[in-house]
Amino acid sequence: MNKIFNSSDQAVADVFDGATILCGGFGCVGGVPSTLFKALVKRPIKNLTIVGNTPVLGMAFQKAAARTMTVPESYADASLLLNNGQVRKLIISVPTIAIYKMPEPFPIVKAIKEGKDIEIELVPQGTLAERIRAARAGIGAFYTQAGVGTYLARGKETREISGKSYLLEYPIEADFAFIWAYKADRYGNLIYKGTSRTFNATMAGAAKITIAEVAEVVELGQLDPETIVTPAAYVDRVVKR
Amino acid sequence: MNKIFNSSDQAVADVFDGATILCGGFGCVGGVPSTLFKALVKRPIKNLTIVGNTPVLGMAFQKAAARTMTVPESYADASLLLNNGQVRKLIISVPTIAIYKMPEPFPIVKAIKEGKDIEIELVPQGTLAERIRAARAGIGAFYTQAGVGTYLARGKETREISGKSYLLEYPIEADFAFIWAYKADRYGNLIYKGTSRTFNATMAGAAKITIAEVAEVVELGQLDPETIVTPAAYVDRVVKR
Amino acid sequence: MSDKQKLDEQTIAMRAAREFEDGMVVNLGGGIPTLACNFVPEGREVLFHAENGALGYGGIASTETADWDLFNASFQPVTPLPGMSFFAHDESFALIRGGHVDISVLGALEVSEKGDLANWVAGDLTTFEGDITDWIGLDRYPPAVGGAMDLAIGAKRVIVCMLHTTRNGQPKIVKECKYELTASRCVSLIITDLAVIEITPQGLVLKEITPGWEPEDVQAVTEPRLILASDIKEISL
Amino acid sequence: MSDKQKLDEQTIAMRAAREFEDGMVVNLGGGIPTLACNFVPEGREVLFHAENGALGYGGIASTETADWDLFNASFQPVTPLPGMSFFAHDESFALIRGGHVDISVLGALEVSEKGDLANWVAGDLTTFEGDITDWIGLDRYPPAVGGAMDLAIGAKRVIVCMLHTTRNGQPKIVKECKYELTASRCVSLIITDLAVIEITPQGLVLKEITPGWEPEDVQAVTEPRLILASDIKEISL
Repeated sequence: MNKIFNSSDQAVADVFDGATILCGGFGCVGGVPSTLFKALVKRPIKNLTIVGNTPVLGMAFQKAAARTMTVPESYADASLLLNNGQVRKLIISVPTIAIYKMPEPFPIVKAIKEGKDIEIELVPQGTLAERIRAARAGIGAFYTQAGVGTYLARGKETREISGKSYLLEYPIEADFAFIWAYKADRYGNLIYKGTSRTFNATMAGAAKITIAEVAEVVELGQLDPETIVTPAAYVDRVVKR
Repeated sequence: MNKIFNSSDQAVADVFDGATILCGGFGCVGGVPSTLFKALVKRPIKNLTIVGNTPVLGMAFQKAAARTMTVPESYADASLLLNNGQVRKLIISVPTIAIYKMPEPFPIVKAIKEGKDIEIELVPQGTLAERIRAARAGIGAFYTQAGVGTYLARGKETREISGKSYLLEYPIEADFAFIWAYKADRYGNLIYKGTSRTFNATMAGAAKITIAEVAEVVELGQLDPETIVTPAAYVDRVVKR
Repeated sequence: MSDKQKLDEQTIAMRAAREFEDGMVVNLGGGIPTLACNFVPEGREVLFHAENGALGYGGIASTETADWDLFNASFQPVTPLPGMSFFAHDESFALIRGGHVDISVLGALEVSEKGDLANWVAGDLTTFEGDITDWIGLDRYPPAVGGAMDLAIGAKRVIVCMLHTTRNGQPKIVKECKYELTASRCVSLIITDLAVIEITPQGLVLKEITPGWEPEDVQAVTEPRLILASDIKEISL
Repeated sequence: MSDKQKLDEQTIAMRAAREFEDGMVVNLGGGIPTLACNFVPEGREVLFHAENGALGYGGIASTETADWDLFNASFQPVTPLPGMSFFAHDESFALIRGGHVDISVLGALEVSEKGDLANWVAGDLTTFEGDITDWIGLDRYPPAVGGAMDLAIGAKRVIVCMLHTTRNGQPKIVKECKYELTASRCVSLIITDLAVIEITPQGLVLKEITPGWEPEDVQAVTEPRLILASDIKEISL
């Protein structure tokens, strides 16, 4: 058993036209699988569905938000794919963030203004995480209170349970999960680092193929079994950043 | 903030008549909060609902199953409460286990033969875990395939989702969770040990009050934040075994 | 009225922090609420929760100590504290929805007298004929729902920190929200630059007021009728 | 027929283990299936999953090395292996239901020709007029559902290991299960002391047979009609 791939190009070689991709990280610089996005943008595929909390903020935003910190030039998010015309749909919680002065429009605004045909499904962050978890966990659907009585409840089934209103939400079925992790072994066991764990650990195992970009590959047995966050069963491919 | 209680008697002092109690552990000797059960059996309360995978196998079973291992005499499970007439209902996956030669009937069999009025709600193990997790996670209800077309689907709503049949399952709302953990700090952060993590980590935070019996209390900061399994927000009381 | 001193954002956040009791789990939204992490009252230990999977983080980190792997949900680097923990995003929102956050401090565009909260889109999407793509195409600011809906329905208590009026002096505490809702009947306390107002079944109760301001001044910039608390007092910190 | 040699339980488990491919996640039920952990084919690495929250454990532990905190779901102490991990029970069944178990090896009371599985209660609860308490009160063995229903619906492939007949010689491979179902149409392969039988849309295909036995001997103790595989062979290990 050896899930280590030699390059990110290899690791994303079978991503296909129209695939749904879970994009790890939260949106902060830490925890985004930049190398996988940079590999995928080289592939001639389109009509992707991108799923994530804040996957398309882009480099300009990160530099504006970083204040005195320096964003590594190697950083990239799924806006690479958006800018490159490869995205058909976003399932997303935060398309843009208002508070920083930006030298240029956000990638999603730019894409729509250019007339690109992009569908946006806006999802409350907790519902997004739970819908991804439901896919990992084989849950057919679930009821949550988030969004009841709002625009985001449009077209959704509601149900009263113990006197409270809930919305019916379905799992997000994805083809690939692109995630980041700190360390992996060749079985695909993963550990993370601080708040970069976030959606990465949620998405691991939630797609047909989970690809982890990691900072370090360690020998089998080097990860303490008590501290492994993502068990090997959830990971299909590992590639060193 | 200091969630450490001085004794298990103190920790269970407010458990009330008719309370629903999640009972941690899997059923093996490791990971059962024995001290809490021994404290509760001294309290004059009845009509308890006991929730767990295998919470009432009893000492005789453990000795039979242990083969060459020695079961600590300090071991106890919720069969103490059952034998003592304090239990009204069991929400349970495994009431007894067939495979070992037992010197005496299982506690649940004995109780029913004695004419004790005990209701049994039998739940597939994964559904039990997920219903407990749903309570921890604020999920109103969820759909699972486990049990479809069986006796355990009786009276349950079914639904077709993407061509498959699912059962609607509700969270188990509990008053107390009695769990075991290996180490805790005074905030209530917990780590476990091996397969004794099991239902303990699932139940932590799933009841109104979570009480953790632990092998060791450590200074704040001694637990590595990356390795904490149960965050402090899920734990109300800690007592050293 | 305009020459009277209003509370600054730091002071609003400081007042909010007085609600934090020892042992509480508190989530701070972006903007003014985020500032409250610096003002935990002496002798109390509060566990700050971040949506991106942390509990028990400390104050905002300096450039020297900032770490890309230790951020709060407002994209700010924070400092580690003993007793901190990390978890996956699904667990982070299990914790929110499951009622394990004692206080959620949120910003708001509008709060209604019933405690309805509008804080995620500057406009009324409900009557908008298009979808989100159309909305953005019409040069409107893209709505970002984030975790506000989950916090609003999940936290045991929702406190709003905001300026009392819009830049144009219009009330943000209203009879009915005109902006798109985040959640209905979820807010229990409003802390502004002018007042502390509790939302009760009887209506809005004016509990505290910024020094130098009179109840009628506050009422003048508040759309619903305010009930004066019997023990109304100056905001003190 | 009765003087012919049947496979023993170890050998049935050994045959099951031949289905384990390198890198697979395998869950072993109690009884014969548990024994399969000792027979992983040379050169393959298999991750054994235990319902109580472990992945990648090794063989059964000796008394000297047995540890109360390292047990499989059949109440047996197991040994640690490099690459092992532990997780909570809810995650353990997320892993099962979510399709991350490649093979679930289960025991059975009955398997139908359609792949229906009955393995959790010796009797027909569906037509029983009472509840579980009544059932136990009538001196019937208490039903223990455990994780079988989740494994049956969740695993990518369900293999049953069992003796071909009951102690009384009655077929356990039947047209319709008389015992209460665990799940319908979930079993894909049956390995017994007499044969290896694949469940296909066309029916039960007899693929392998215990040395010394003829297809008609196996058919005689099997209720549904068996289709002989074109490449039928002796069970070899």
